[in-house]
Amino acid sequence: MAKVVIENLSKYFDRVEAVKNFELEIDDKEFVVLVGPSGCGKSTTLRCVAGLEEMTAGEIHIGDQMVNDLPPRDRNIAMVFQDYALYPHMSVYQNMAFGLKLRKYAKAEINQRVREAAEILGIEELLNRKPRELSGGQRQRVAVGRAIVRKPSVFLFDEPLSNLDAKLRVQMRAELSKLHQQLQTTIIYVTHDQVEAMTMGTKIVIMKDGEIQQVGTPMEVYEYPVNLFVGGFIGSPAMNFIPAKIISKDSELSVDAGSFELVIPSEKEQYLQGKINEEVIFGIRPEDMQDKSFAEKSIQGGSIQAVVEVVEPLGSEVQLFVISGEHSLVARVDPRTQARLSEGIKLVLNMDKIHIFEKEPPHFRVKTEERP
Amino acid sequence: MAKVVIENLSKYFDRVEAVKNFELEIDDKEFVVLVGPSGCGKSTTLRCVAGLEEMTAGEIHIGDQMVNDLPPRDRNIAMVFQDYALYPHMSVYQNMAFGLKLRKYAKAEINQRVREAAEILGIEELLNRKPRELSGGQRQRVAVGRAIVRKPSVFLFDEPLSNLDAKLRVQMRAELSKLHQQLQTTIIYVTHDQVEAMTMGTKIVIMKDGEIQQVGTPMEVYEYPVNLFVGGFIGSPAMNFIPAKIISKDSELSVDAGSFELVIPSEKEQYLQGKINEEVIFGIRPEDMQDKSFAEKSIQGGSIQAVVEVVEPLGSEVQLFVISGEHSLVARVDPRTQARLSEGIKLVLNMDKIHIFEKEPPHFRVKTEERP
Amino acid sequence: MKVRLSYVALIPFLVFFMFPLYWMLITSFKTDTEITSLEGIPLIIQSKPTLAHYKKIFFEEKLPTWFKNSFIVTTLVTLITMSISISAAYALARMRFFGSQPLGIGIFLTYLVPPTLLFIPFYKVVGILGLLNTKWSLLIIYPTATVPFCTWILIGYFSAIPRQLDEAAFVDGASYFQMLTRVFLPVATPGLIAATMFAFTVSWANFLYPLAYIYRHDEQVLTAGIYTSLIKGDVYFWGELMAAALVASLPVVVVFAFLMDYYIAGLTKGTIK
Amino acid sequence: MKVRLSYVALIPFLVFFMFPLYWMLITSFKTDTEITSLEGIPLIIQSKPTLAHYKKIFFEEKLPTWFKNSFIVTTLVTLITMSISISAAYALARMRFFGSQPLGIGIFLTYLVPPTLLFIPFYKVVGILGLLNTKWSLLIIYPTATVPFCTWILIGYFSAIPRQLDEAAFVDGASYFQMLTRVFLPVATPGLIAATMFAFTVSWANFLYPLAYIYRHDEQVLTAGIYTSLIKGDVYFWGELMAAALVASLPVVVVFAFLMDYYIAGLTKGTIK
Repeated sequence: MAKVVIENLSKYFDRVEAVKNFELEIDDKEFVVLVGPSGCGKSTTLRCVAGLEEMTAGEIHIGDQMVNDLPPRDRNIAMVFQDYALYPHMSVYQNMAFGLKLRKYAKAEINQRVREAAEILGIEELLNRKPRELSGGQRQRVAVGRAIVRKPSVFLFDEPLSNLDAKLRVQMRAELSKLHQQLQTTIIYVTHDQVEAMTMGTKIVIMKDGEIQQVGTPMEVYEYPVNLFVGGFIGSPAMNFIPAKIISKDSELSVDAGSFELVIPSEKEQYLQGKINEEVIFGIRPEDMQDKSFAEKSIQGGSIQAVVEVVEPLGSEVQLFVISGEHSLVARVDPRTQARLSEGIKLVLNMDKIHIFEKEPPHFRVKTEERP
Repeated sequence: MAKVVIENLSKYFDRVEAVKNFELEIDDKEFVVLVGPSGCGKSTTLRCVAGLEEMTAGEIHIGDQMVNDLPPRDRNIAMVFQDYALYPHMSVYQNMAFGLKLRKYAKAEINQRVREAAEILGIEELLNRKPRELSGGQRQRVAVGRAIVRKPSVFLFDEPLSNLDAKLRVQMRAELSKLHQQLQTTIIYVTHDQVEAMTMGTKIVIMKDGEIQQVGTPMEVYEYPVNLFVGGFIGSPAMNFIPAKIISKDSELSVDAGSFELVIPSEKEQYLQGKINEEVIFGIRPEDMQDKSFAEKSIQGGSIQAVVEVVEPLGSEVQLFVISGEHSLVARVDPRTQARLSEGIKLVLNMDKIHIFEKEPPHFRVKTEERP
Repeated sequence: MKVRLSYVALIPFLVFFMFPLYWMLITSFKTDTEITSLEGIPLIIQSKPTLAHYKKIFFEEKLPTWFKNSFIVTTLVTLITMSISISAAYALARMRFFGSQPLGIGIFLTYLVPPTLLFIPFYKVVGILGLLNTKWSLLIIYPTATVPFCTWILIGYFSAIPRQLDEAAFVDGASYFQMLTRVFLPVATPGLIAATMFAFTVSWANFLYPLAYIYRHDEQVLTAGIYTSLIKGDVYFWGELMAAALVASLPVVVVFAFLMDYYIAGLTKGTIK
Repeated sequence: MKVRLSYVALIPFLVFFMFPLYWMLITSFKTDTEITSLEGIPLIIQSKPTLAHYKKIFFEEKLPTWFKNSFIVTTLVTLITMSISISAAYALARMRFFGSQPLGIGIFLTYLVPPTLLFIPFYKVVGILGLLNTKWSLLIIYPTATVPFCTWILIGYFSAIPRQLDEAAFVDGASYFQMLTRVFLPVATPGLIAATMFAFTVSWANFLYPLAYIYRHDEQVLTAGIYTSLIKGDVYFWGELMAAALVASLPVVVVFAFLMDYYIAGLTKGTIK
């Protein structure tokens, strides 16, 4: 129920700059995910918004208010912590009611709100339990419940799913998405897990070393990463990167990766004229490398010969770790593949989906298409 | 370099039966993965093989030897622990040399073996470091190195990747697979993560409540789970389960799930004649439910109408959480899908890939095909 | 069920704890004749039990005064100790200031400084303050032993409480004071109880300082009082000694009996999980 | 760098620790005239320093004998304590037998039993064993105080060592003894050092028991010897007292100086990470 604007936020710990000139506008009802490897400053940014950390420079606005000098309790936010931080000496009911009690709500009002939240989260039967009697998933729900009873204008989540096992995480991810639609509030969510970012965020902010790398929707950052870091960070298994050279041959442009050459689709040629004979980094996602025998016929691509090093069947697909010349590559192929260890395989690369990055840091992506 | 035979292994803790009549033959050079939810007895089984836990009943043979009464040091095994269990007061070199020193190997031999192992694992430069100076992935490698220098006949791994982050886990998985091919030894590997089991095992043993549920290759257990538990445990997101009834209509068999009816392919009819008018549980994997607009034309399937609840874009695909009548379902569809929140969508179910489970526990799978 | 069984394993310690109590109890009811008799059996009363020793210590000796003195001193010392220790431990466990960790270690090391070393300087300090020969001297001296150890115990408990708990309280709308009184300290209860028990026991049972610093009978506390009045050279008034020691240990037994439950619960369950 | 800075924060404790030492040092070199003079300034020597007090305690008093006695008693008590504590703590931390946890708590509670309560029964026990008036009586008595606390410290350290470390050693081919000596105990070193320091300090500095149980000068230990021979009623031989106390505290200072590094390293770095 509120817009959040972060202007030029910087935060030093001693002499280390944890967050550098962070600029972000978060619209009302958006689900923004800050994502990045550990130490990238995402949690620090969130804690600055919460008021748990003092900023070195910058301004934070929540709704119409500049909150720089407000303590956490006056910012109208609620936060869900990584370890849930439930009060161990209070029952689930008391945990959820605590914030309302401190704000001197009437007993009946508190009771109604707690029961309402408990119903939304399906924890009505746990209200009299102590946190230590709950499972991980239940604690997670109580922590969310404690946040929603207060009906704050912004929810802050700090890696809330990182202590859950894989199955439960998939389930809670969907539940949090549903909750967001139901409550229609602004959410700022921090995680190191790109899957969580992709699946839950309406807007993703990718950070590294305290700096924002890219802001966009999940599909934008996946299809058009601004640089090598974002390309490698988003997506699992990670994008394949191959040092290569753009060459012009027989009036066509090609990628020359030493052990193989691949023809670049003619639509992309116009963007790459300036790069001819330059060294670049050629990127291709594992799912854009298909087993030739099962590849869709429509794919416009070049094929390469490789030797299979590891076969990882996943049921609905097979991941192949292959070697082609001097390059180690990963491909996600059809489960019917006949690939066998140490044997050769022909892979088709979908050349419409290639990425070209500059050789020099910060390895910007070269534009090779008009975006829709 | 050795076969392992486990006969009728049982293990009680006080009165709780942790492992029940465990029977398994592991061939030489096999990579066997014991997988199951926590508390299923998989670790206990491994610890019995290691000799760290006494068995209540049963026999364990390693190679030609019955090892029931041998202490761990005489079993010719090596083990990698979940928390690595590196000796904190010793350098990496000393950690790796410890087992050889205790066995009174010559200094030169020890030195050679440690360097060899360090080279295989790419940790030559860490040999003089202490464990606390290493990153998680490096510790992991040292723990593996400590195991391989001894050249044991069987390697035991107890959830060795569970403390690593997602990216590193993918990488170490492939590395362990390669190591297995390189060393050509028998490996018994315990994990709760079905992805690790699928991708690394040459044989998977799925356990629950101390009992073996199914033994098979990754694709066998994925395509033909023996019961509902295995069907739901293997694969992510989990298989959809829908209470339904087999009905006979217009000389065809159908699955009646209340809000929708789906015709069963004629090849499967012969197997289901005995189930007509019986209640069953109908199972279908998320990837076998496709967005109609992008489904392969070759799919022989029925379509259903559903409302989208959550859209999770993953880049290479999109997970849809939908509601169809009284059923909540998950589908993995093409990333080009036009599915929007709260809107309707037509999904095609690949009826060749359906699973029918009995309604009564233990919910055995009903045979519906000849296996290749 | 599990808690019940725990108590069973405490039996050897109860025996160790109760045996002297029982011996003292028995001896305190024996007549002097029986105590000194060579045919006497230590753990059984053979002739008629007597209350003579109790009468003597309560009416002829200064025992009620000493008891009162001990009570005042112990209560005040415990209060002083806990106020200082809680503040110090909170500061050291929570606030990341320069050198807070070695400071914590230093505090613990202070506890290990042998009293012998401090005995003589303290004597001078107490003398300068004009507190020599009064029970108030003990209010200065005892905390030098109790504060470091209690602080050290509390640092351990406090650091185990995740900082996120404080932060959750702040975000929930708590002021600093509310966070402390409604979240932090309640969660630290087992640690507070353990520290209180320690402070209480040490100040109740200390022997050395009152013996050395206090000569006036009126100002004496229980432990030293018993020793000085009932042992003359190498003559031991066994009956009175036993009766007095028994009375002296009552409060400690009572404290343990009441708080043991919390103490064990705190140590076994752990509050943070 | 970081370790260096840690030491800076220890300064207040060094002051607290060194101040009495300095005072004692200064006083021990003053002449009796200056000590008793009203114009004397406590922390400065104004007239000529003298070695008279040292001469007196070393040649006229029994100080060398007491020092030897203290040394023998302390060494033996430390050895006895550590052997018992290591075994007990290992059993309690590692072996899951019925009631091992409350047993551990019981051991700690025993440490809290006030010495007053045990004082009189111990006197009888020591008498029965014929050890009254000998330094050997202390070998029986001191461990009742040191063993419970050291065991408790060690249980804490031992339980923090992951069981997988023992198991890794077994799988690597270690026998039980090799596992203990080459993996378990080396990893527990900081705990062992802390416990040893505690046992040493307590048995060196204890005051109460030798004072009460030992009358023969030849058998006396340092602490009580100084007190009984240099304080007659309320006459204090300040110069000799200070000189003697200084000599008495030397071993403790030496032990701390040598082991502090290990101790701090153990507490700050943590061995298991």
